[in-house]
Amino acid sequence: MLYREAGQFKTTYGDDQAVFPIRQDRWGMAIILAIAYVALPWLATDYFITSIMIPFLIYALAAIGLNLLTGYCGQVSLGTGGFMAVGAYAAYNLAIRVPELNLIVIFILAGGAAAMVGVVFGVPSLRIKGFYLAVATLAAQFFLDWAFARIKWFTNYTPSGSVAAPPLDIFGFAINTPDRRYFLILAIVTVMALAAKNLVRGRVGRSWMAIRDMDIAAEIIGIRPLRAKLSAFAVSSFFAGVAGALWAFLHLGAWEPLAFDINRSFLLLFMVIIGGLGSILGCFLGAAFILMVPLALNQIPTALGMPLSTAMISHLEFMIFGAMIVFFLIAEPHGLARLWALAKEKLRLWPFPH
Amino acid sequence: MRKHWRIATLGVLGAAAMMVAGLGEAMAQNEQFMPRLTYRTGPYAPNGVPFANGYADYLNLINERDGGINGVKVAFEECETGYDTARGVECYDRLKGKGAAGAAVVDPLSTGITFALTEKAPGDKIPLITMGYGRSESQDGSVFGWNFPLLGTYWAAADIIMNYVAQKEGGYGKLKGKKISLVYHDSPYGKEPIPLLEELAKRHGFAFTAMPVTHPGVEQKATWLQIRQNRPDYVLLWGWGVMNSTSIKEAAAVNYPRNKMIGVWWSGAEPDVTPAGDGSKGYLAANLQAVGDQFSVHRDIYKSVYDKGKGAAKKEEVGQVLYNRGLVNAFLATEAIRTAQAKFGNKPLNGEQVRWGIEHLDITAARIKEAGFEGLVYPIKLSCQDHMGSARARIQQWDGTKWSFVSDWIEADRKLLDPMVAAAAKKYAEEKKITPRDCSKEM
Amino acid sequence: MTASGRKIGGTLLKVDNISLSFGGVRALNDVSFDIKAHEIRAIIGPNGAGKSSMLNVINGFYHPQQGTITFKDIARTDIGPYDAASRGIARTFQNIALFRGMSTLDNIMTGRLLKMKRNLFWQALYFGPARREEMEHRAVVERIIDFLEIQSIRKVPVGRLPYGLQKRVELGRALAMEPDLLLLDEPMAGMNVEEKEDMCRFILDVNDEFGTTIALIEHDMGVVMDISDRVVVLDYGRKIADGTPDEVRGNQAVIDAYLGVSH
Amino acid sequence: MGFFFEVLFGGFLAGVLYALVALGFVLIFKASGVFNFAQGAMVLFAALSLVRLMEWMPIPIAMLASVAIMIVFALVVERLVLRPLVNQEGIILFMATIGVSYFIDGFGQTVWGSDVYKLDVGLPNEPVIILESLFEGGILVNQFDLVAAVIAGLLVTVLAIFFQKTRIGRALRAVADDHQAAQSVGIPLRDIWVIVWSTSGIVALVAGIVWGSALGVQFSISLVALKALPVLILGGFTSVPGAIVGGLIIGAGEKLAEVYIGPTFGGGIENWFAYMLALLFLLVRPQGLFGERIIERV
Repeated sequence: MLYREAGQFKTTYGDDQAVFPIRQDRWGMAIILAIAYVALPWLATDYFITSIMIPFLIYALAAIGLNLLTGYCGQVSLGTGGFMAVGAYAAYNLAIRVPELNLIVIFILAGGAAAMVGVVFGVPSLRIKGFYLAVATLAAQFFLDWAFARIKWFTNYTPSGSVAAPPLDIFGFAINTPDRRYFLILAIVTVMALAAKNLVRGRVGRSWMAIRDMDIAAEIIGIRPLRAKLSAFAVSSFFAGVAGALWAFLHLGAWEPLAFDINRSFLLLFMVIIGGLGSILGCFLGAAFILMVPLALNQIPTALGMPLSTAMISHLEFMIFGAMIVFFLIAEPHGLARLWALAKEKLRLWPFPH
Repeated sequence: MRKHWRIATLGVLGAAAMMVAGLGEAMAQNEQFMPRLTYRTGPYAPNGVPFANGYADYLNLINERDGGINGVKVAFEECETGYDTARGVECYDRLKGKGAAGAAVVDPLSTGITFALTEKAPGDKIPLITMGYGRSESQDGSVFGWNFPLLGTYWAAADIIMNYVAQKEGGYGKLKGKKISLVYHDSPYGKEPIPLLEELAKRHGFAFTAMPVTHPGVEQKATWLQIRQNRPDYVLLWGWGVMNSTSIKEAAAVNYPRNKMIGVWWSGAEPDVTPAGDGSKGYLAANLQAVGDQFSVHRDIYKSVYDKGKGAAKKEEVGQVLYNRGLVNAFLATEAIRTAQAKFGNKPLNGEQVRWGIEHLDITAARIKEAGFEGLVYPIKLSCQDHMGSARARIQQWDGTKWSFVSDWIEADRKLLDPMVAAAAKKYAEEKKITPRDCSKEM
Repeated sequence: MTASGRKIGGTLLKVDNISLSFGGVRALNDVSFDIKAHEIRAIIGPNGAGKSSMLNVINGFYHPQQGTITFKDIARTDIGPYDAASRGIARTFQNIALFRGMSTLDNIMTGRLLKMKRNLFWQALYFGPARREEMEHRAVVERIIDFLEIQSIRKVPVGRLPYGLQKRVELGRALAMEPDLLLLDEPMAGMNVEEKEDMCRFILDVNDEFGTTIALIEHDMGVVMDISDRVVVLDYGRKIADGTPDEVRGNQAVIDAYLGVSH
Repeated sequence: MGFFFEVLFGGFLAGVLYALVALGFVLIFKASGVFNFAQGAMVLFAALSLVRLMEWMPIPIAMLASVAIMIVFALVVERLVLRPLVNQEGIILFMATIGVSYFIDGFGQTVWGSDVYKLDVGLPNEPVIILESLFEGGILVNQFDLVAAVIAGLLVTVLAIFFQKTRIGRALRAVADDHQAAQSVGIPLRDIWVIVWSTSGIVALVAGIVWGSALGVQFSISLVALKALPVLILGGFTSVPGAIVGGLIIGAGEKLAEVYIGPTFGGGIENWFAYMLALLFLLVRPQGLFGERIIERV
């Protein structure tokens, strides 16, 4: 009964184009933000913040990047991990070579570097499509893996090739506790998720979706495929790059190219498929799902008094991921986000189903 | 129909999420907790499994035979990392706060995870024991206050192996003009020995080439063709997991003499040599401890653990190289806790107290004998400055069925290592803006 | 029915000696005709006559081996679909080419993309100029939605719409481009009588109210003869007749072509 | 000079192994338009089944049992994955096979275990020196690689005969050309899918035997799928000879690059070199060496 749009009239097109046109959704979002910004840092344990919330937010950000490319523009990429690595190493080099730079500027420039690399590897998308392109993005993944392992300049000639983030601060405010790292990430993710939402509901987003749905027709109504696809690669890689920089600086602290290997790329693709292709909300749901499965497998059987062996857990994890991918592709290609929308629709009508 | 199970799916997902969020852990209050970061799956599982089993069996032995460390039972929980850094970090964060006093000590068995945890451990005050691996410069306890590369770093390993090569050739003077190649796993782990080998090459005038092998290491044809062409006098192998057995097979395929191949102590276990069959005959590798189940600690394990059906491994795997390394690792960790208990009392200790224990660890030959490890390990003594302790290994050779030692204990040259360690540690301290501890002022 | 206040103007588009072949197959053979401003021009012919190929040449999707297209007094031989669109040519497709994953509103909004100028950065902010721009174009699109009487399906993904409505949305998308020349490829194919009448009305209204020049391919002879000003007839890639509906109706070559008399 | 040929031969022989995996991809793609990412996982699954069954039964029976397992696998995939996704876009099916790949990686290791298993079906493994008269020192080749090449050759011949001479084979080719034409041959589409998936399951088993004998049967062999992808791009997704020739080119190309160019860049380039080679090729000739040209229509 509480979830109704009756009595809410939109008087301008602006209201109608809003991110959350229904008042209850706006309230819901406000509550979620309040929990994220106030309740969690106040109530949650450090473990919850560092091991669940931080990776969740960063994964969600990277998944948004991939979703812009795959879900909105229809270009499948298996190279997201590589673009994250570009962001991470760009941030590292900026931070140690230009120490006076502000951390936020570093993150933005790191995203920019990833965007440029993304555009370079996006060029083949003009000639090739579908899984041909997916294979081409694998080339990016392998090449970038190799470059960061082999080109010593990128790692500042560290003998082991593993690099560590320098001490971080913003305007003299040290980012050294889980809560502070969490706030920084949360703020960045909030802003960027909103930016992504803005992009997809505007001109750029429509041109991406037009390319995805029918590239020939898109060209005939005046969309340049070149510009649309490359802008999708650029924006997507920018998101991935920032996510990579956050992952390296604020989550891992020290890393090597293996931290951004092909498994990361696959995991992100899974998040997007399970969460929902072409949905920003879905990226968050998908990231939460992928992160939760291993934790649930670890803890639920133990809580029920029948602990599983570690090997069994990780095999089960593979099986569940695989099965869920197939399941969602068959039953609900729009993923968890669509399930959520359906649930809301039900709620809107409840208790009068007709 | 379709809609119904959609709703059902949502319900199940929601319930699962709530369970994960709402689970508290019940843990007895008087137990010492040890997180166990293991990998029993993925490309490195064949090596991760025996190590994890050895570790688990020793902790079970302590509980079953002695009722714990001085009566404090050891509780441990395994967390699967799959050799993945992010997973390892999650495991660490999940387990570090468990138990009555938090995690006593963490042993990631992965160089990548070690690098990541090196950044986190000082904040959490949890010591990292990286026995025979980890960052080479972390031997310097004044900068790396929480890292303990016990028994030897990769620099020590490289020095020990080159020492053996020099012995065989008749002294370091004979190395001039020789060709030494390093076939390494293309990761921080494999790259670690390179600076030291380059330094040695400069000093002794041998030609050194480093040849990377991409993770996971099943593609080595080109590498070994180059070796066949260049004919180096010795090939050092710094592999892990499937890379090791592949290297030995490829060496056999290009007819490179196996007895000129020397693996680091992570490249000399049974899963590395058995897949190549007869091709492995003559292969050499360093080893930090001894092989076999003939030691008295094994008898105790059979009696107190396996006969009660609590063994982690298959019986025939007890005594294998990596199993024994797991044992030794667990032994050193529990001895450190024992040492710390002498100061802080027989109760669950926190990481900071255990660190004190590690830094004051002094395992004498007598203690080794008493614990049933005689002949298995070399005595070790640590300090605030020296986080490695002894750095000794023996070279072993595979004869097709078993390992046997072909050298006595070889000690790494600390006069060579220590200045390099100090320089690298200083660079790290500057980059991370760390003020080194003054060890002369600490007890 | 064509009698209204509009004035047929000068030549808007001229097709000169166009020949197009795929591999060895000739799709168009030396075809020439013109389209005058504000008129409704029909292209008819039996199956495989080259009608769709002709439209594809006009809007730059196919590149003819020979001949020129003169549009708004600028001659060109080889342009891409993007250029055609940006110079004012819009079209619909025989097999509907809507963006199936998007709503009616978004589909029609894509027709405005060429006229929207704000860059990525402003759009990410969705503030100030970008927001104003979006609102302006939304207003235009809403007028088209009202005009086509599809208000109720504004937010429905087009994949879920019935065929007739999809055709209407596609017309809406083309109209949103405010084209000078609108190419319609069988706008009434597969429709029932009522839907056809609606579509005829929309085409005539578009032509009447906005003065848009229309070139259409249609199989229903009744419709063609009713609404078009002039008709060009193709058969086997050649032009066989050109003139007012009445002239064409009486042309022997056309009758033969439709009856299948061999040449 | 002798060394050059040695590297070249080594590359060709490695390429043969890639081709074996690529062949499985091509079979499925040709007949069902599905880009089966799970081919690598199938190689692992087949090899694991065989090696564990060999502990219980003689080799020939274990092989038959493994073939049976792969056929059951094909039936299950057809029923649970392909049938519900019929008429979906290729890219959706591609992503679904990534799911299948993860599933059977986990399933296989749950059922069969995740250790390294030594697979010994009696393939020889002695290096031999050939052409000593031509080059100084001769050329070193491995008997094992030669046997692998012979097996691959035999497999290709058998498949070619199967495609050309049998009724089912002709039907499969018909499906590849035109789904409706295939209906008229009188074989239901579903059966054809089961047949191609079974066939490529058997190809996976052969690849698994060869790779497993070389590397030991363990998780890493599922990663060979990644080596086969550039081969496919180069050879074209629909061409059996393309898979073979592509495999040879990629194998030889990456080994030569690693040996002759690699040291300049610090080595380890073969992993991405194959992809870059394929990618450059793709930009010039998007349909691959032997693939059919794709014409787009409105």
